[in-house]
Amino acid sequence: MTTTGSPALDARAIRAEFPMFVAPRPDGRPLHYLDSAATSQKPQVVLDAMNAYYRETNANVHRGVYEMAAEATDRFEFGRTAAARLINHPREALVLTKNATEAINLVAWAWGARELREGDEIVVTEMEHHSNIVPWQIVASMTGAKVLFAPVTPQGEVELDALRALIGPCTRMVAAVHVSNVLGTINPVREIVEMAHQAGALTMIDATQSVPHMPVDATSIGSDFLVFTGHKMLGPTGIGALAASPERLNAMEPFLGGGEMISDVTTEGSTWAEIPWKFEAGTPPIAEAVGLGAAVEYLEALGMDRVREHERATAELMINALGEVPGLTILGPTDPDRRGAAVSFTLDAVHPHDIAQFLDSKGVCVRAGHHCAKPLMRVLGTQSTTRASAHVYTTDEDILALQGALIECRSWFGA
Amino acid sequence: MTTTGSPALDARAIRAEFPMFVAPRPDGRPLHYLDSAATSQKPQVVLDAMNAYYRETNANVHRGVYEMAAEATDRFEFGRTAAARLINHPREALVLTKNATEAINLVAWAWGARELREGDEIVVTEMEHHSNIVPWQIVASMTGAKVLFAPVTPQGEVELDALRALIGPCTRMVAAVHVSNVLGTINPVREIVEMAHQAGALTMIDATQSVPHMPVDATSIGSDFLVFTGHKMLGPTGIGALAASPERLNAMEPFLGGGEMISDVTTEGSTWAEIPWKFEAGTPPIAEAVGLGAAVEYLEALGMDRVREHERATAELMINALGEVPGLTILGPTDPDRRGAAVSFTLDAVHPHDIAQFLDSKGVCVRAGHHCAKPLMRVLGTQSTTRASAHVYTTDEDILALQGALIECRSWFGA
Amino acid sequence: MGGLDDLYQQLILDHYRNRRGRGRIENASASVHEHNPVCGDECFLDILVEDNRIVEIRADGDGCSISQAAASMLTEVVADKDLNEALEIVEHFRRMMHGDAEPDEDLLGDAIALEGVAKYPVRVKCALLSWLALRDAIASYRETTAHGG
Amino acid sequence: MGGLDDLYQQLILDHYRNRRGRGRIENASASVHEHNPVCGDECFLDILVEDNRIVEIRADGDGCSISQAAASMLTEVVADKDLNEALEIVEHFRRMMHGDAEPDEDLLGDAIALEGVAKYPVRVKCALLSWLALRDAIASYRETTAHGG
Ligand SMILES: Cc1ncc(COP(=O)(O)O)c(C=O)c1O
Ligand SMILES: Cc1ncc(COP(=O)(O)O)c(C=O)c1O
Repeated sequence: MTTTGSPALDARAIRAEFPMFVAPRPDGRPLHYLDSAATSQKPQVVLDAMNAYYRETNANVHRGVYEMAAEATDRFEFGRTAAARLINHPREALVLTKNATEAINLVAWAWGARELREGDEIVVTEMEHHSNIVPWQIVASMTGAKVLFAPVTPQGEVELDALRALIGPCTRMVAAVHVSNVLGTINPVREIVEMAHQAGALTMIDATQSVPHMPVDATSIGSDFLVFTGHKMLGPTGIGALAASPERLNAMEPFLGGGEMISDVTTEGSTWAEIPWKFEAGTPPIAEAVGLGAAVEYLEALGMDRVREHERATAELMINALGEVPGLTILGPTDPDRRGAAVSFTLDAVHPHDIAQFLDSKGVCVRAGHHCAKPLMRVLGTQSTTRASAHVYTTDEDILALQGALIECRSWFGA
Repeated sequence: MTTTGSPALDARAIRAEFPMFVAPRPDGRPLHYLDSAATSQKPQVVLDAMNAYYRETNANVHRGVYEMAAEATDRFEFGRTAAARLINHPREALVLTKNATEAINLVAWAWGARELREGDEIVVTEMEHHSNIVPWQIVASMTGAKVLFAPVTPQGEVELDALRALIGPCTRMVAAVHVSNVLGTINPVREIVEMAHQAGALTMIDATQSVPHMPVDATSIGSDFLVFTGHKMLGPTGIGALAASPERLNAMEPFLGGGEMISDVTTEGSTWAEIPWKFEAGTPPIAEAVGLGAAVEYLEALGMDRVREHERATAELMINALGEVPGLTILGPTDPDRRGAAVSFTLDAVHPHDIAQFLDSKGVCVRAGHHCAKPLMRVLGTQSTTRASAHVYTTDEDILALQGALIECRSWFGA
Repeated sequence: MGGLDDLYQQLILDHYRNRRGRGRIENASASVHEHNPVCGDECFLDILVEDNRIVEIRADGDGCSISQAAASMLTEVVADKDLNEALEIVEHFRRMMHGDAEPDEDLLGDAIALEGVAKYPVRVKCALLSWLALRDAIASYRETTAHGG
Repeated sequence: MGGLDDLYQQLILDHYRNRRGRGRIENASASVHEHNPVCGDECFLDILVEDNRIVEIRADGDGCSISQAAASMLTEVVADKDLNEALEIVEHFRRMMHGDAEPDEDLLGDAIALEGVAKYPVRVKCALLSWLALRDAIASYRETTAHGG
């Protein structure tokens, strides 16, 4: 680890550990990557771990007698252990999936499609990513259940009183995002989980944008289900996780059926393996779990408290810097203590696509669009926003480059 | 490509392109990897393609305006194009999944859980991998449908007449494996598909063990669905594919819901993206698709005809070599023209676990167990078998090492 | 910043800043509403058809410079065209956007300036939004009239 | 071939070749049937209990040398033991297999030879099959008697 002993992260030193920032771009453009909320860059140690797995001990897991297969299993299960440790969750109740979206669908299908009845209600917030809306809509349409949306204020906060009022005796599930991928809002998930549990409903927390950026304690959040995804936390694509209460997992029927997840298969029927394997059908994302384990170790070595402090400081800087751009409006909370460093904004009448395109020519990568949160876009009264988002490798220069490019952009498009 | 111009593959030259075979093992043991039916080793070009993706253009796909995101999308979609081309299938009807198992489950849940009714029948063979049994059992138990098993002869062939007799007016789906992962049997899938279609049933072909080893033409097989998996075809873990008829995909409701797969999301309901994206929710396995594309290009450069010829020759050699081991019984067809080079056998009373363990000490990696095919084990009258299986890098030495180790093994355990 | 100038040619910015054919038509022969799933942008397109000819065309809705300029250019280039001609122009434009056709200025008019968009796959959707809306509007018009509407 | 000799100690091969306590008990106090999901191996375990003591124990079913030897050793080491003592031995064996306990030969008898199996995770399941079957058999015996069976 090349970070200094001081409390603050040294983002410049961290960049040196990410191959994406080390090699110059072929056309000489700088790289101010401000799209980490979409996906993060990967440190060399993550690529190394996956390459070493493929070179040294690639074999299918869990059943092989030969040593290389046992070693492959160890490295794979190490990824699970690391991910569970990061969020303070029992490892046997951490199911590895292909992404956060599959993890939510696992619950929607394995639990919802079987258990929901006509008239049952699923409560989500207007701030959810499509991945925490559409699975519920799909199983609702199959079962006759309804999906209700808790309102979000124009300032980008969940209206807790309205949410409380929505939760009632028909509520079977309350699903809420921990940190908004659009606005950066940090939601009071413990409070939301408590509200739901008091009404006897289950809870799903989408921690996709929190786990990469701050200490997250799944045990203290206390939700029945919590999901996150590898590629946003310095890990590879192709892996995500569902952290569930062990009792809940044991009580649930399986989702995907196939190899690995069975105890016995006969022509009459089948019985299931222990958790978590009961929910992992087929050859799992082995190298990806290895990479995720390396990403977790990297984050742990940085220290999640310091990662959060860097995120807070970056959010603060970004909000200040963007505030100085004429014609720019920041959406969502402006208090850096209450948000992550994913910041959405509008710039006069310049369209987000044009902003993102212009910024790209200056080496600044940002996202433009609805950010898979169309219901939230309607609340905000827009079709799309531009979003800049940070991670541990984001420096002050990145933010200043963003600011400068935005000022130029505005005049270029004649706004 | 370092293969010679001659028609036969040069497995020794191919090994030099696989890092697993290039580096000596730390304890000096040789590596005779004969477990490719469980998972294949990866050529350096596959690892290079994934590393290059992460180093040069890692970004989330499909929506990014900036150039790096467009490049990421191109490389990702190139993987799909390559995989579709390999099996002569339209690219827009090739859905990328995390493995073959998810691909089968996609159909079982998206189609089966919605469409099956009490009394409907799903016909599978006794030779199926659990991944082509359990998903059907799960949706059958949810809907009241039944799963029927077409018998397999003790010689390891599907009884076609019995299968024909099983398929009737209640049959909604016929699911069959192309090449058995246990016995190597090549099934007459075109005939099976025709039988099913005549009865008005849909068809699912599990091509997991054929696509890596022989030319497979999905269009000429003509099944409604066909699946395969990346990690067995020299590609990475974490990726598989469902090749479906475009009409079928268009007619089907989606499976996993979330980002990427929508056209519009409102609080009232959602509409879906075009195929294949309608079936790809959340951030897809991007680097894995890139790796799969490289694996396909590698296989194409070898030439699938030559790959099959190497497989046939290896099967022949294996069957001859194993036939010389006293006390050894080969299960499944012995005609190399009718099988792949996954060969299961028993050795007197020596248990497969003990065989695999002993062989490992000689550097020979084989699989022992039920190979995720317990119904087939019951047909064969055993609990488990030992299986040796090959790929393009398998040499004559590997087979001779296997033979020698088996002879020693037998006397070591005093059989 | 060569790439940027390539994409945002002066003609495009000009159409963007001074949009032609904006608005709605009260008594339209056909109206369609399309949206771009990538950014959520919407396009309302109305046509007034007489004797198989587009006598009026208007496009409304917000969007990026590319989508606005493309809509503006569209209303100019297909105005007063016969329906089949209009479809031919749309098809030529679509193929240019997918890199499948050498652009023909006689067919495309100002819209030839959008050629550079073909290199930006995400923006191709922006450029095509109103153009494909016209294709759908013509189809819908023909369907209604065929059914005696 | 050091690793192999470590795993397959002479004592193990001896128990494998000459299995003790094989078979079934007609009038067993408790019978359980377990299987190893990895390889499909089955174990049928019967105990005859009198005065809280295992007066007879037999294990049946096929399996690899490790599972056979482990079953053979089990029947010797818990024979005539009090149920609580037997459970204690099983737990000690389980912990040794997971690398959580220093093996105690007084408790384990010949089964101490299985120590090396702990290094082979897949084989641990083989060694534990009959031992955990005994734990289940005792639990099932106690449940039946508690309910007045
Ligand atoms: C015949 C067959 N079908 C399906 C599968 C499942 O493939 P995966 O584990 O990649 O989903 C396998 C591999 O284990 C197989 O051999
Ligand atoms: C808040 C939130 N939830 C869920 C997801 C879905 O994650 P994935 O695409 O990895 O499934 C994302 C990322 O796009 C997200 O930002």
